Amino acid sequence: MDATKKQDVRIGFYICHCGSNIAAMVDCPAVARYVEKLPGVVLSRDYKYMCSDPGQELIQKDIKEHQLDRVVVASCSPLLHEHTFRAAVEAGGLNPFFFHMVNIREHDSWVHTNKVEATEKAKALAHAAIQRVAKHKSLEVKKVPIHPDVLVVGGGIAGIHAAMTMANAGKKVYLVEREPSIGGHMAKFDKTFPTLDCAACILTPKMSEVGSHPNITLLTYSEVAKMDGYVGNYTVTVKRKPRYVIEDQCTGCQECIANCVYKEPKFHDEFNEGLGKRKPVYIPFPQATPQVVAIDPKVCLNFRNGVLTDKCKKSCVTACGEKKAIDFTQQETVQDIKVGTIIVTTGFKTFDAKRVPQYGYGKFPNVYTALEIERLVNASGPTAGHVVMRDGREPKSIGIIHCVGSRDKKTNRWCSRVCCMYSMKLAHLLKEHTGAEIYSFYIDMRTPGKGYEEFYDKLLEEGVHFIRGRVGEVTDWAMSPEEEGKLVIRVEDTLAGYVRRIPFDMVVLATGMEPQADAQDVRRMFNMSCGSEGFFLERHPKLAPVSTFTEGIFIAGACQGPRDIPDTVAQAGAAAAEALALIDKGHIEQEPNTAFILDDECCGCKSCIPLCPYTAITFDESKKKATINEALCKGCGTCVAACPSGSIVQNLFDDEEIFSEIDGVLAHD
Amino acid sequence: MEITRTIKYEADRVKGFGDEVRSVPGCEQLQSCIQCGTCSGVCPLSIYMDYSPRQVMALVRSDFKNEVLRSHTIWLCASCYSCTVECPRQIRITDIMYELKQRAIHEGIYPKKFAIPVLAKEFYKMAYKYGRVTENVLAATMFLKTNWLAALGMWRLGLGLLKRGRFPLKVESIKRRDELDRMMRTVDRLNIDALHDEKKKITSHRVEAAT
Amino acid sequence: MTSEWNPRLVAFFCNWCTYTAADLAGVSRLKYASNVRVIRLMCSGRVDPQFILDALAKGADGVLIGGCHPSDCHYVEGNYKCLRRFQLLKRMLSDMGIEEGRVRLEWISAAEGEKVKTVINEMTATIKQLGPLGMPAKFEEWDKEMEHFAAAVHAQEAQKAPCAEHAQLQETAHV
Amino acid sequence: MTTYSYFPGCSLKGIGRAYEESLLPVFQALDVKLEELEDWNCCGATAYMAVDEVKACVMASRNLAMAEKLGHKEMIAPCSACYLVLNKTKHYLHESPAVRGVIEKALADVNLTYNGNTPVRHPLDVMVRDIGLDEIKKRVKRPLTGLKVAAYYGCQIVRPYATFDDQYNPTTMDRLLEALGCTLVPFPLKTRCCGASLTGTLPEPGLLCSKIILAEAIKRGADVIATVCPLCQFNLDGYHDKIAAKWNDCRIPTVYFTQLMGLAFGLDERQLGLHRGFVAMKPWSAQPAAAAVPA
Repeated sequence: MDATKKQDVRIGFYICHCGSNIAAMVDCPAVARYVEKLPGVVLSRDYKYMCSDPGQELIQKDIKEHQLDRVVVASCSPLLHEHTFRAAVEAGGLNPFFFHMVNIREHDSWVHTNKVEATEKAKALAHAAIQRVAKHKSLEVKKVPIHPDVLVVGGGIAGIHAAMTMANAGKKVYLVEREPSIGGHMAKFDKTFPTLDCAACILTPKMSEVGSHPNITLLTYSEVAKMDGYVGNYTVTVKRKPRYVIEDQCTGCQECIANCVYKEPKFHDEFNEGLGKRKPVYIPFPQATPQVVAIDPKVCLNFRNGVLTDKCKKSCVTACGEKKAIDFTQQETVQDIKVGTIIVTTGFKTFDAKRVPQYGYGKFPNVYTALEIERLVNASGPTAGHVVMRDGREPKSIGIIHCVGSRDKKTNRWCSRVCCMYSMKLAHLLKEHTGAEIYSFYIDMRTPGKGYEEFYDKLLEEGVHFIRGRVGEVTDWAMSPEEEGKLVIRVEDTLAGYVRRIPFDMVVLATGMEPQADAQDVRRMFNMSCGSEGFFLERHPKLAPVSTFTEGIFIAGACQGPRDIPDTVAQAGAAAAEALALIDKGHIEQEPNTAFILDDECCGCKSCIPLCPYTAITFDESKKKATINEALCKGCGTCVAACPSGSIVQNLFDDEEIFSEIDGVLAHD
Repeated sequence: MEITRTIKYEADRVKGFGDEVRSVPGCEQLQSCIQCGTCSGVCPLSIYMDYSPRQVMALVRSDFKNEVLRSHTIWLCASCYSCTVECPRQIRITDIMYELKQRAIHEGIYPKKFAIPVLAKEFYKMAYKYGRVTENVLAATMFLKTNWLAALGMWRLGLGLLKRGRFPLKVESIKRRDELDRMMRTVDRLNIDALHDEKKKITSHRVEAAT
Repeated sequence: MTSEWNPRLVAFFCNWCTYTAADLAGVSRLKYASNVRVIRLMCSGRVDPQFILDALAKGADGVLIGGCHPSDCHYVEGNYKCLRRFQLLKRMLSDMGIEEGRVRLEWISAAEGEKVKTVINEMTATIKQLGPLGMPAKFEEWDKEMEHFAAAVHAQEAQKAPCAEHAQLQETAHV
Repeated sequence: MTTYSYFPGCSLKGIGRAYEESLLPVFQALDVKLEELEDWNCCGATAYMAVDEVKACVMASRNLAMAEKLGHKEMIAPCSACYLVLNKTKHYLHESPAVRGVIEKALADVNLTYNGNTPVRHPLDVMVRDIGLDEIKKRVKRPLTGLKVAAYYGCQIVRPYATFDDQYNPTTMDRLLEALGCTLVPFPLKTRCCGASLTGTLPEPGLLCSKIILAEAIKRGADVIATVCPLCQFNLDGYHDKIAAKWNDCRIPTVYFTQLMGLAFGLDERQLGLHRGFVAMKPWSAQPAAAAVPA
């Protein structure tokens, strides 16, 4: 009681049951009773759902009726609801920073199994919060203006949709794409499931809209090299690779391609998964955006090992004529862009089927990946839609193997979500194109989507054979005459209960989705996190699925996890909306956890200055003291911990607050 | 044709059997089986099995002890380890098969006159006794114990081996048999499986009760 | 409650990686020892060695610091700064006779809920073996020793020294 | 001169005599000394594991402990089953402290200790990775030019511990045989099971396993199958009559890779135990000496 008077604070404490999430493992009333007796506490309650409206109103009412000047809520993680309760405290008429939150759900009730121990832990944590909150100070939220421009990284369907949404809302968008054209994986697909509308028909109009939209600056064949700054004010360095063609001067007439010294295309065509050939000067695919050619210095005769030799007669330049679009002297350039928000839509990589050697990809020419089949059935693909195998034959029997590089602890343990559906789509298309007998080998058929199960029904009716069993191996040796010269799949038909050997002309591997090879670099660059499988981590799996832990940076599409086109587009729209919400507010509210220097105590030793990664600390020569630029400080507190004279203070995390918290967690036995 | 009832009742299960197998080091992963059939798909002997390896996993997990220990499958496993390396859940199926073989021999409920368990036991005895194994003597013992008629069919092979000097007529043995003997007795004394054996006894009673 | 002695662990987790990982452990319903008390900081760079000493002095049997993996720090390199300080502190702790396993620095990313569990369980097991640290009691003991010592000096001096000097000495002993 | 401990295993003293008879002179020709483990016992073997795993481990660990005592850095085990069981025991002792405790006590009774040292290696691995193909090429006096070989590895040196080669498509033996001048036929069944002990116990399933391998080797145009394991050799070589009676005749000689090495090194065929096979390889010495000794 004495302490109450001395500290002169009036703390209200609330412990949340969270239904049974907390109450099942923590004796909430007991904690409330324990806290009630602590110095400074004038009121201590337990309540079923603190985050609900009545819960928040309870706090507001108590602040007024009991003249509370400090509030502590013990409930879930502050990363989830700190904001909610600060707002409630503010609505109750207090400074929102006279509040502290205790995490007794994620850090207590959910991770422990002994109710007595969990309750004791909750008491200790609550005790610490009570001691800490008494030391809290009134703080002002810092408002900084937000730059209205947006950067979208990755020009697949997610990036295209996000960029279009933002641009249509009147924002200036930079869309950066690594390849010479936007379109991503979707541009390679033939049809889309379950509606079977053609991918190009729905994608290419969007692509050309992006290309001509006045609010979109399209930077293809470019990569983000660096990001600096903070939410609202990012500076991004974009590296523009030389395509040896001046974009503004190329009209896409493709005369250069026709007149290349190579009369026949003979180089690996990335867009067609190597099934077709292209020339050193090429346009990736007919509807590429921008309609600008690129020159591949690795194979162009005018280069040797990528170095310009000028040895070719350059018939392409002649063909280009007056347009003068070809420039062999082009160098890599860098460009700085200022934006307020960033949407990362870098997509996925398909699993390398060679990592599952027992299926013979790369060894048997007639084993294909699903993406190769997409090109093979595509009317604008390398065979103009005729399904012929690498040996020139048309397949009479085709086996499709699901889950290649998915649900397998030796490669990728996750389900790639799209393979069941696209395998069925390919089964349908292959049957349509070839009339072949088609077998689909699956572990579990996953069709959770609108119209997906109906699509499965349709395939069953079409007479595609579905066999439940993960294929053991694909081999080329025969046990019987009908297997001669065929690829043989050995599998247990788990539903019929027999091990079977089935001969096929063609085998298709439904490869799964993986994070991009450079996902870790991208993650570091944008200050994001990755989940254990390597996809970018969302801020909250349910409530903040397109946000990241870095304010102002959003993610959408398959860079966050395997997903299909409808989900990707929905997510891209969501990310755009989140970014818009931030921009249209006009300013960012920053957590006032910055540090400042106590002038009287600073001895001018300068030890803090090199520690700051944001160069927020400078030395004031006239005063012989360090000063911190509040606008640059991000509130890590590294300088605070290092100051030998203890003259730096971090708001919200000052020494006094933390020491009292330490004292508090140990005060209770 | 004889029609038999194939339904299984709760009484057909030996509850706890699955858990018991899973508690053996190396068999823990059993629980994560997704019944994909990869093991059967790669097993070179699955074509002769009464239950496929996948089914064995399911049966063990569901406590169908009698069915599993009586099955031919566990004895057809030639330990080629294909299933173990291919299993997408990294279940050490070969080791589980060994565990099941041990249990079957221990409880004596393997198919009688079935050569494989006999070979395993004779091998064990011979190695235990002499420290080494002389294959042809072992084979002869095995055939005499299971199917002496089959032994007659083997005379040609034996003769061939004899002619080629690959048929040692004396039983190989190590010099310090006593050493091995002492070590084995220590193991028996320590009997780390004491508890295990207790369990096995209890469950075997249950098997008897169930049969 | 079990009669067995349970160590008390204070943990300082950075907001972005380890605290989030601990949240993930919760969301995944992983189970770990209940004797850890987490204090959230924005960055492991904020961990002042005094926090650690203070925690030990106030009765913690061990201290765990959790930060982002090298090159993953939300504040670029606060975790390196923390590591540097930690190395120095370790030497000091060993001079004080505090065993190595009692104070640990771990890099735990936001995705590694599982690691939160294993580290906390490992540390609990280690410290259980080491037994209570009992710094508060030690401090008391040291205080008593000092008092004894002071008293002894006092008594000695009192016997032979004149009063003025005595007063002066008493003052020194109290400093 | 490098010395390895040598664990022959029971088969190499019986049905697999030819393996030892060729292995020892080949190593000698390569200036590598093998010191046979004194009073070694049965490895513990797979059949043993089916009865009592702990006791099988005791048997294996006596050998491992004696090898440690002998003091050479590594031990060679030519039989695939021994190789696997010894390695598996090492893993097992490492994984399970309880079993290790028991076994340490049992070893202590006979004044032995096991510290987890002394890796167990397969001779194929030692030949290619330690001695090296260059060194082997230097010893080739009569290259086996024109001899078409199917390299058959069997199961247990690549599964479950693929320590020195790819488990799907091992190539160590292919490279070794190529160095001897052989032509390797593409052989998809390199690591398929030969039937192991089933050939003796349950003839049909076991023999079918062998038959598949034999038939495929013939189909791929091989003159001879090269193997690394006494049981594989026995299964592929010993049951031709039965296989012919059951299915069709699949006669093709199956030899140890060390026998081919011996031939290429110009060692006496009789000494290499080639006469011990059921289906004999055509005497190589009778063939016209092909390309001369590589300079």
